[in-house]
Amino acid sequence: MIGESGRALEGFTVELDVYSGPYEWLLALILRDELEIFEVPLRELVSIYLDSKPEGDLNTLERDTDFAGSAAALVLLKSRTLAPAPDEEGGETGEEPVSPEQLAERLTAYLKVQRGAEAIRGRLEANRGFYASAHALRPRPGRLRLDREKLLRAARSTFSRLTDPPVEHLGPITVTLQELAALIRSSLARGPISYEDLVRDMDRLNAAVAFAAALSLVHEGRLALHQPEPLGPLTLRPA
Amino acid sequence: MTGPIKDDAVPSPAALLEAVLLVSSQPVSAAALRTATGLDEAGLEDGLGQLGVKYAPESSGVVLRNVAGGYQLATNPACAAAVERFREEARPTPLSSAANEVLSCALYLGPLTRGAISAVRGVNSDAVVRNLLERGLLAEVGADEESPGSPALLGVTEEFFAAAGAGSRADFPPLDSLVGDEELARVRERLGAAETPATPPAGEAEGL
Amino acid sequence: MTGPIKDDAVPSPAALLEAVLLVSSQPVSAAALRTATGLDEAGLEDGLGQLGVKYAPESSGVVLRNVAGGYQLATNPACAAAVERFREEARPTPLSSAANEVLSCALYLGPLTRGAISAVRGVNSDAVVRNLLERGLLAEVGADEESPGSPALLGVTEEFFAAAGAGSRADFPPLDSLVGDEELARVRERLGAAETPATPPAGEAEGL
Repeated sequence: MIGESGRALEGFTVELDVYSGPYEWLLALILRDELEIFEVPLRELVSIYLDSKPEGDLNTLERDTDFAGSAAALVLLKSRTLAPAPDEEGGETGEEPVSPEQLAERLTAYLKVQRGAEAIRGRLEANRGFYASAHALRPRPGRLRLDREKLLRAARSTFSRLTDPPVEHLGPITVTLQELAALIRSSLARGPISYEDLVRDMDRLNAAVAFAAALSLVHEGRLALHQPEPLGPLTLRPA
Repeated sequence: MTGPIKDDAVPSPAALLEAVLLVSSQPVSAAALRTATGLDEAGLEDGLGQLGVKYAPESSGVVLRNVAGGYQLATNPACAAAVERFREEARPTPLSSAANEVLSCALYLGPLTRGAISAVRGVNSDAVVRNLLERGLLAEVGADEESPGSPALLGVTEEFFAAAGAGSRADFPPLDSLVGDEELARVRERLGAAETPATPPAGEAEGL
Repeated sequence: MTGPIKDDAVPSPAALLEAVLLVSSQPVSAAALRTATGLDEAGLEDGLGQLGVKYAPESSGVVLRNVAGGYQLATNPACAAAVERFREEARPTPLSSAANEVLSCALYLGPLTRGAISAVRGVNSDAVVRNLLERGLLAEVGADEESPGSPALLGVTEEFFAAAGAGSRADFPPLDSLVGDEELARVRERLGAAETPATPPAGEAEGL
């Protein structure tokens, strides 16, 4: 349900140990550093949201999407705060609270850098496909100087480098909650379907989003979930 | 095709220039071209003008580029598929948005340290920096002596300008032109920087 | 000079051929030219004929040669003086940290294949290897007959030792004085994995 203001989450209020009131205010307080992100239990927030959904409300997808977006942003914020980026001096980080002015300045600077990145991307894209001449002359024997110190430093860093963890499975989310909800609806038109079948060809992220979409449809009363035993097979049925 | 070359014939300015350009994989500055060929200013301009016609992108598989403060012969992107088949190499994958952001930091705010880049972006950028060093698009151009441990200062390279088909920094839009005043005002408003403590900023969720 | 290139324009046979010839320092056989460009016999002859005119020794600083069973672009000997001066003046570009890393792999773990170098470093190193081969610091010293396709084994050259002011391998500190046992074991593990053809060189995208 979307309020007159056009903000889908307008009516959503939360009750936490550290805060009680409108969810939007909570976000504002966190952003303005008036509430410590560490103190906000994100899991609890998600449960409150799911419990708050009005029974039989048919139009919650937009609200769900907004909530998922802001919750993801909170997770990101929290993880960034947990692993703070070193500041310019390389010294202590974020001791004093950041004023809205400072935050605005930082965001502005970042926004500009991001736009700059777009300009760079465009130029690099337009200039791919130029290959240089392979007829470059070899430097005269003896002209080339190799810095042995640099070589040994390179050896040390190469041989002691930790292997990066594999990240191939973290593909980008390529479908939206809405698209998956539509997919679930059309699959259900042919009768019950197991969750495993539904997500068989999806990567883990998409499978997770599909589950969120299914939960959303349950709340809308469009489908029922059937799971006879804990952790057992899960079947989606038209409601 | 490999007929006798008359040794007494003096090569034209264009011929001298293209011979030098063929044996360089990097762009060659006008000064270096003049030193090598012995041409004067007028001869250089004349020769480059002729090469511009001979290596025009409309008709030639090899084109003359003016990039990174110099001149370079390179393959025409229209022929890239044949080149890649010949080399049995895939076209280099485009850079991620993270990589473009790091380059943007170095181009517009640099030279700067890894730490400064991470601070601007709000995330640790070391892995991305390493990859860009690897690709030769970033280089360590000095050290920040003021900071403990004198961390390396990173800047974009000539190779970056060549890859972007740019002559210099001046070919990129100025940073301040990239974000409009209206947009900046909206950012400030959303963050409550304009001091409106009683009302929560509108559309906060979307702004996250 | 670097104006927009029309993507829909199909390059002429001559354009395709000269692009391929620009990126090969070695003569390219007619068969290889046809494979890369997709031209038929008639197209190849037509294109080479046109290039013979464009790169005629009477007028051009770059000439088309038909040598060693293949075709090659080369500088016109009439321009040799300019090319020599350029070579004298041009200072060799210093090696990148990536190049130093590849050389240290070849020095301490070599001879080894491109794939093994990429596996040890965690990034695809083909471009860096090509550059080092061109500079004469690396050379193909054999082939790994055990692996499918018998990939070339790469080792450092005499030129490398000369450039480093070293007489031989013995002039470099032993590997175990540079890194600990545990780290060495990990390197060996990565090397071992590289020899199993099922494992592609890890981390092409590396952080990007």
